[in-house]
Amino acid sequence: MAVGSSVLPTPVLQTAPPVGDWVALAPVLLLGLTALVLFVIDSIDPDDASGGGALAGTAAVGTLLALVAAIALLVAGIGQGQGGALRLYGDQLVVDGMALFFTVIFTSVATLVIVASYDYLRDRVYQAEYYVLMLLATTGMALMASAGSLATVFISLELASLPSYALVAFLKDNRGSVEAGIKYFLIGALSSAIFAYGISLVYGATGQLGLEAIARSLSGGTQLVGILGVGVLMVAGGFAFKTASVPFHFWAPEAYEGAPAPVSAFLSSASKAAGFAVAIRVFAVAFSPQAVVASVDWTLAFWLLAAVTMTLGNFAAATQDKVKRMLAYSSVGHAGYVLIGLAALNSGQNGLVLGASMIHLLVYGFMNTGAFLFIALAEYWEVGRTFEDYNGLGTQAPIACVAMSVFMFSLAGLPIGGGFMSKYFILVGAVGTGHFLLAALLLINSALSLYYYSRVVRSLWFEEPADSLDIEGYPFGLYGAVVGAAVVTFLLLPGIFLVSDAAISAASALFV
Amino acid sequence: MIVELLIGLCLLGSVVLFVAPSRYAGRLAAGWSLLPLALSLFMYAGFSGQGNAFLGGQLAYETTVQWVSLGPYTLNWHVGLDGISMPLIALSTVLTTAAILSAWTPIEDRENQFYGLVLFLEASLVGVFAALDFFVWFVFWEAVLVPMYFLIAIWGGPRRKYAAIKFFVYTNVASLVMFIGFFALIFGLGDSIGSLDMPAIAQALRAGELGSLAGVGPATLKTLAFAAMFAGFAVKVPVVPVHTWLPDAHVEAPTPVSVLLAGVLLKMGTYALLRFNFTMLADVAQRYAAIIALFAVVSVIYGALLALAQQDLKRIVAYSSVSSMGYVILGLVAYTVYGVGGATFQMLSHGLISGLLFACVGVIYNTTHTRMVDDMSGMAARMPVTTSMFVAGAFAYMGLPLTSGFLGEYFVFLGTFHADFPGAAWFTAIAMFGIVIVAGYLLYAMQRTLFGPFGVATDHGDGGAVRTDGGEDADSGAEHDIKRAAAHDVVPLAMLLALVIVLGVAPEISFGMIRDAVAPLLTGGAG
Amino acid sequence: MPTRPHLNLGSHLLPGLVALALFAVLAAVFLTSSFGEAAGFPTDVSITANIGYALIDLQRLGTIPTDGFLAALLIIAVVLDAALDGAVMLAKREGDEKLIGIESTRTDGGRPRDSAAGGTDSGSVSDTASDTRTGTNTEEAN
Amino acid sequence: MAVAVQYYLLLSAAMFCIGLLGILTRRNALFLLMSVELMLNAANINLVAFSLQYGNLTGQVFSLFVTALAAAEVALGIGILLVLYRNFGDVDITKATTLRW
Amino acid sequence: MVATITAFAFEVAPAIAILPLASFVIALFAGKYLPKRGALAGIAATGGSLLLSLWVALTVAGGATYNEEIYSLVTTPNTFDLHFGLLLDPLSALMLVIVSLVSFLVHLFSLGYMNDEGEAGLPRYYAGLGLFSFSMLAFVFADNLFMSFVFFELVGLCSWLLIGHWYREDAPPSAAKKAFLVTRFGDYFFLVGVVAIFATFGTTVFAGPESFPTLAEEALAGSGGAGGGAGGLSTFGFGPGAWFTILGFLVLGGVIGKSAQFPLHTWLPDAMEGPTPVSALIHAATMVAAGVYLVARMYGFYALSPTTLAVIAFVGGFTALFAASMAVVKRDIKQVLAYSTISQYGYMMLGLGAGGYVAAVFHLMTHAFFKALLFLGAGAVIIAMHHRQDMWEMGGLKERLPIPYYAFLSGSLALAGIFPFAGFWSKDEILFEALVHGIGGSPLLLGGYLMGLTAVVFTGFYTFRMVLLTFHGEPRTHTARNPHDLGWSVKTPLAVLGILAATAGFVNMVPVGTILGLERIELLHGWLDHGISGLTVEHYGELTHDFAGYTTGALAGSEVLTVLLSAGISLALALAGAGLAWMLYSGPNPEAHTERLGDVRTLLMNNYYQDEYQVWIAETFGTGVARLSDRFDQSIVDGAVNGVSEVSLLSGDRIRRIQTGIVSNYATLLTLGLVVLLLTVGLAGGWFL
Repeated sequence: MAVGSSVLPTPVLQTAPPVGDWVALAPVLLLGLTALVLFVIDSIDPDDASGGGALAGTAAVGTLLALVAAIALLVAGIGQGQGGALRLYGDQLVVDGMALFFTVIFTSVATLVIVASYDYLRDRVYQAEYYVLMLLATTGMALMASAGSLATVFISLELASLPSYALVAFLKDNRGSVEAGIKYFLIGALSSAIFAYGISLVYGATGQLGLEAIARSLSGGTQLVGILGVGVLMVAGGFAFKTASVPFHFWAPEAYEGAPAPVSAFLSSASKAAGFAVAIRVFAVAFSPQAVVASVDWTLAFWLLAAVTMTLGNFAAATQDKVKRMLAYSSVGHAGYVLIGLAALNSGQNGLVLGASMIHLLVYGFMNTGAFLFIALAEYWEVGRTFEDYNGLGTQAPIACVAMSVFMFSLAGLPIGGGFMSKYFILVGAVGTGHFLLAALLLINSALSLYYYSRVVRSLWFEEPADSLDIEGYPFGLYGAVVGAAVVTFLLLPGIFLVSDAAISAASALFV
Repeated sequence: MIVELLIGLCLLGSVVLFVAPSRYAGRLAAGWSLLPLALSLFMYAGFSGQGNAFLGGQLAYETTVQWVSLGPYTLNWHVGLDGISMPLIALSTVLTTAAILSAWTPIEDRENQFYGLVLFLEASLVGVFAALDFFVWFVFWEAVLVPMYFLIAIWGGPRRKYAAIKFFVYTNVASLVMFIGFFALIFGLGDSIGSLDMPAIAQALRAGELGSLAGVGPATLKTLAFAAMFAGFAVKVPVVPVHTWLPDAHVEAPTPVSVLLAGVLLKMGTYALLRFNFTMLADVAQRYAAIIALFAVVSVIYGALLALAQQDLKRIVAYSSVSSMGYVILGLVAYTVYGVGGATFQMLSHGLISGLLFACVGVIYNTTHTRMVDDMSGMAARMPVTTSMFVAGAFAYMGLPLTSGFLGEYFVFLGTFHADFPGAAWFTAIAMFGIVIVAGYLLYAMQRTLFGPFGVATDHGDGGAVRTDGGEDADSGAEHDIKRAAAHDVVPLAMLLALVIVLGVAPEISFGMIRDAVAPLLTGGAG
Repeated sequence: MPTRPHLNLGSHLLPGLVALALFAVLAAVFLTSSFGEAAGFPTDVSITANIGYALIDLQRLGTIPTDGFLAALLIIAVVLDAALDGAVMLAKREGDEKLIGIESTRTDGGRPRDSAAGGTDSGSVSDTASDTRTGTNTEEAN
Repeated sequence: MAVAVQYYLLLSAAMFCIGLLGILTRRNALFLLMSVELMLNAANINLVAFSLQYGNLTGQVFSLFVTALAAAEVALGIGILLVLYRNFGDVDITKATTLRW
Repeated sequence: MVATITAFAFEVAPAIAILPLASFVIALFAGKYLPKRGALAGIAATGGSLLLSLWVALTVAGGATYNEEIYSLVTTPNTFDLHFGLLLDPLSALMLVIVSLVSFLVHLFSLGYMNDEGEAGLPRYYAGLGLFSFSMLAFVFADNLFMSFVFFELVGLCSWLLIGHWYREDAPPSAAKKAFLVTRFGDYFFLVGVVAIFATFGTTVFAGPESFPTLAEEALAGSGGAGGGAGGLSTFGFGPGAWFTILGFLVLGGVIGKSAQFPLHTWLPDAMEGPTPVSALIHAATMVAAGVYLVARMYGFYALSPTTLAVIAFVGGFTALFAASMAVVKRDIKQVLAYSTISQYGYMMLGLGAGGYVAAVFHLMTHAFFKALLFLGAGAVIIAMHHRQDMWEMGGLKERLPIPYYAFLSGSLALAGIFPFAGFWSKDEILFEALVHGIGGSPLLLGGYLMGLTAVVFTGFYTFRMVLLTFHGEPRTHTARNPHDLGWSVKTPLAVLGILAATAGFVNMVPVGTILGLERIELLHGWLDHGISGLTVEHYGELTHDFAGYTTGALAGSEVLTVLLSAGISLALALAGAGLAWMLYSGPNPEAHTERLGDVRTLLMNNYYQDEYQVWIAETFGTGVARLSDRFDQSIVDGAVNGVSEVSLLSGDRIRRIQTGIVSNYATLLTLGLVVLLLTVGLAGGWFL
């Protein structure tokens, strides 16, 4: 930042990031800059419905570059290791392994979604706005992952949320899309109010907003357990909204169903991951001191959230008629699985349980995005949205259907994709920390999920196609994104070691 | 690297078949399946393992490569064979070839996918028997479900979707229960192990290094983990009362799939029981031996009684599998050379025999389009060779001497009768009564279907019985044209029957290595 | 839509009880907590100036302790930008209605439209109609 | 002279809950937007009050950000409201129920 | 080894069984290409077996014996040894000769009965015969109980194959199933017995110092018969005596099944559905004989348990009487023979139970000859009658079929026990043993004796009723007037067996020997008294004396008198029965006198409703319980599974209704959730204090 003026005393310079730290923020900056470039393109040539290629291409290149940057930083070991986190802007931003890991998730999802959107949005207006909003939301997510203070947490969370509201309502003349948008927005606004109030109470209990400062302030215990407790839970509520956890999940089925499918993909994968990223950081860094946990047992809260979330999500998903809504509920269910990581914190296996959650989010980023993008493909083909409408699709579009089957089985936790590994890692974590009840719930829900995921597979492959089933064309972008996601999902089964080490060490590094 | 080569061959074959044209898929698959078959037999012939894989024995064809590190644990790609896994791998490859051949006739739709899935299944099965790292093992263990689900649900009978999903969910729940139980043990072991290497875990557990987990003491933890793992594996075996997926799956599955299901998949359950419950937690198994034996005996008798009440040939064989697998459990719990070794031998034997019987039923079904005992009679007049095979298989199933079926059961009885748990003799004696009931229903079924005046009910065809026949059979409405089975239908039968007899006359071929692998398990106590 | 607010007591107020319950909980917590004496701010310092410093991470120039908010400031600039962009996109009324709506039914799973409506002349009216129909269908289906 | 911080808290709690009450009981989307503003401002009261309590400015500065965000939120909210009105002919949020279960 | 010079006979002894096995394989795979469809191979093989058996017998006669393991199934260093071995001693050598002889003759006869009649499925038939011979021969020379069980079971399979030979009809497959199932039921106990003997003694070999009878004997002798650990043997909580009795009973289960003793005899009459040569084979030398042979084989073990012996004797005596009574009313010639078979094996059991080891083996031998003869004779009649079997459709065949007639008559006289035919000597000896041991201190045996004695009357009656109805009088049907011609292959076996039936009894003329004081005339006794120690008559005598308390009594203190009296009574009774038959049926057109028996006849025709009650039991406790289990399985066990899934889906449907679509409700629930969360965690953390 250009604050290094000669007028200023030297200590100020220390807070300004040196050049190396610029590099650390490269993914975020790349995302933001791409959004700006898109603005420029749009202002040069507005209202161009046919210029989708350039826009989507630019956006995709931007996210891809950000992805590459994040991976490069991860590989280079920037900010990683115990105590190696890079603190920028006076602890307002932190770049460490976890932030980069999650940035990889966001940018991967964004890339896939943008590639798919190229076909989905063909001949539509407001494409530039669409990509800009998506990039800005991605930027917000990346910032969430590296937020170092409740202030940046809150603001970056809003940066991720506000474009999302608009994206959900993107199909302005579609009642479903608009209704989804208003519901998402209202629940979101309520949640952010609760979140803000929670932050104010945490500030009230500690006098600090910086995460590590809060931890320091709390390390000696506090008299204001009640205020802190309410604050912590309200903050948790804010994250629960973002991650679509019960009882802050109500927007999710509607939003995912009503939104354009690529946006659903984006929200259910990346946005959820972002919520978890920030939740993990806040709770692991700020609220972890033993003195807090004794009186404000937020692991109990997450325990309850996890239990209810996965149960409700899976049970509701089991009886859906529409595939997209089923996926929406299943997404709620998966939030419940990941919450186990938070519920099992401070039981002696922090690196393992959090790492497992992070791995699951990464795999989920691919498999769930892929699944929603397959829905996008179906919407593109206009085959209908119920399970029955998908009957026999396997005969018409075998490759996409194989990909979809990979997603479904991987989501269900069968060894056809990385979802198998990550889900069982979570289960390992739950068992290893003695959360047998959660493990049992996970078991029940997993069985149920197998049932409804396999319904999709059954429709695709086992049922006779309706006579009217006829698909037109094989859109390159959508196909590319779906198949790409499937390949990565599959490869993450044997290749899970590529990410598991990074995730677990990043998670371990959060704890001093 | 030879195990990897074996698995790789199967997987490669799977991929090749998926892209192969359907027309040649059957022949290509059969040909390809000979490669793993030959390789596994080569491995069998050159087998050099000593002792039990889990108890520090010398392994054959072992590989270890680090794969994933999961928090405190390292997951390795660790495979290797001992005298228990080697025969089971051979069984898998043999039955796969047999199943592929027996699929030529009934599978007329999407053949390439069918055979591709079968080869994928084979790869998973080999993996299950070869893996020595828990997670690797678990990947294969669960991977088996996927091709099986498709195989039942696409090529199955009228209620195939119900059966497939039931199989799918039921066994998956079981896996999860088992998984939780196993990891409770792992974490109970604490820092004493750094990887999920099953032999290391087994030895640590046997050395009594188990600590407590989440406030649960070692003894209780062990018992609970044992119960969870037993429950999990019991579904796969299956043990009464968690057996009900099996008849549905068998009845709906196309015959070649039934061959594999009964022949190999059920063995996964008992194999796992042997490896986990009865090797790692031998003390618990011995403490609760009587209860486990009770489950086994109930399975034997109850399964046989259920088979007695059935009208559908496949259901009969399916329930009798429940009964036969009960013997395996009974043998395992005995902790004698003949008990555990016999149980393993019975796995092989039952695999071959039930595969043979299912294949026979399939051949009959191919021409009659019914499996109902009441719907046909006197098939022997039209299908003499198939009938002979059926008869031979049925008698082997009944435990006729000089077939492997006799020895499998006999070893088990011999090993269990004087086993060290209370009431062993009584349990054995009651279980033996299964041989009478099994004779009852198989003889009844054969008498009704194979013998007597010839006749087939023609009004039974419901069009949807087999997806692939879809009513295009021109003369299905008229008198059934019951022909002799084609050579390629009979070859797998003959192959399996030959093995059944060879193993029945010269059990040492496999019992030798089995005994060698089982012996270290039996601490103290002569045979 | 009511043109002016009027008091309407009815069952729809019932959910309000939940808000009251929350208030009860909050009050119970707040009133039982005890704070020390407020530290307060020095009276001779310009708080506004300090806030200004804090906003651009120059709090060392000020005297009242505070976190730096430069990062937040930059981010919120982007947030406002995004909100504006989104709001404008949504609020804008299309002059040319032709291009929208071609895929308007896609999130309904792309229910088959009238073949005549495809491509060129699907006006907003027919789209709304088709959406309405879709909506009701959904309700019926459920 | 200084008011005890509990009373600020009580005030903010009251404001928060009044806003919440509005959200729970009103059907007009505009009222909902206002109610959300009210709740955010309840947070601001807390922030400012605690800022004074602890003698650091963090809370005060942050309250500015909250206000800014409230504005952004309303802007977007109004946008969505507009399209809601265009599609449903009403801003009654209970009317939009095509997506459920 | 006793004599290395003679060892060569023993070296090739396995071939006695292997040859028929080879013929089985040849007939099975190449039968349809061979001139006589495998018959020649079978004849050659069994002929070879016969020669080898004779050689072995001669070698054994020379004093040599053989008891060696030849093939080990599994190598088991520290535990039970499962192997096949050869035990060639006088008993098995004798039995080998009998079995191979009968088998050879049956093969020969089949040429006439099957080939000449143009039957289908001949390769299968000869394969079955070959396998049958193989199994039985191997069973005979088995050196351990495990091997016995193996071939015992195979014998069962063969009976199934051959009884069900005409599978295109309804009855034969059903009969085959019944035969296998009923014997399987018995074999179940046998199986338990074998396993239990393994578990108890660690071995199942018959002979030698480490054999289980020897070990049992030592255990009983060592422990003095009173409880406790029996010389390191595990007796499963019982006293050794009681446990050995249980073991004996368990093995006896198999014997009762295979030898068709009451109550498991019901399969045997049905088994007449098989081709008649097969009936001859089954009844005379193979399957049915196997049971009795088994008891004889391990007699050293049974002799230790008085209870078992008594039960054997009693069951035997009862079966003898019971079956004989049913034979009285049958119309079908083969049925009469079937019941007579049951009855005769009852005698053998009586003999074994009564301590008459030699007598029983003697009867086993003579019966093999005369029953094979009778069946083959009946077969000849059936050929002649164009496969009609009802005796009331026959009559007057004497003139038209002279050779079968005289052979049949010879067999009948032997069966009825008329002096001096073979049956007289052997049956008389059994009754004599029962009598003397009965009066010598085991009065229970007298019950068996009396039943056996009563059965003699019936035997005489039904035998001659059969002979008279079949061969005497006027032909009652057209077929009987014009019988089918018979070939040499039919007549030769009849002639051979006719001679044997008449003369085989001379090998052990106990009454003559006793009266004349010529011990050496009891050739069979002497034959069975040498060989491997522990398997000799003398040893068995000691055992029954020491452990079962069998002592020889005598009427009026005179052994000679007793012998004479016993022989006299049984002969008189046999003659009485025969005479009655002569009185009733000797005319040219005999009446159906049994009709006059009324209800009794109905009862006898229905075999005392034995089948009915067994079927009832099987249906109630088999099928009935199976049906119940099935219903239970479908409704409760599987119902629970499906119930879980239904409840899940139903609750899923309820849960999703929470999502009402109205956003206000969402907000309410959200707030509610928050409040609940606050309260829960708050109460847990104690914030409100």
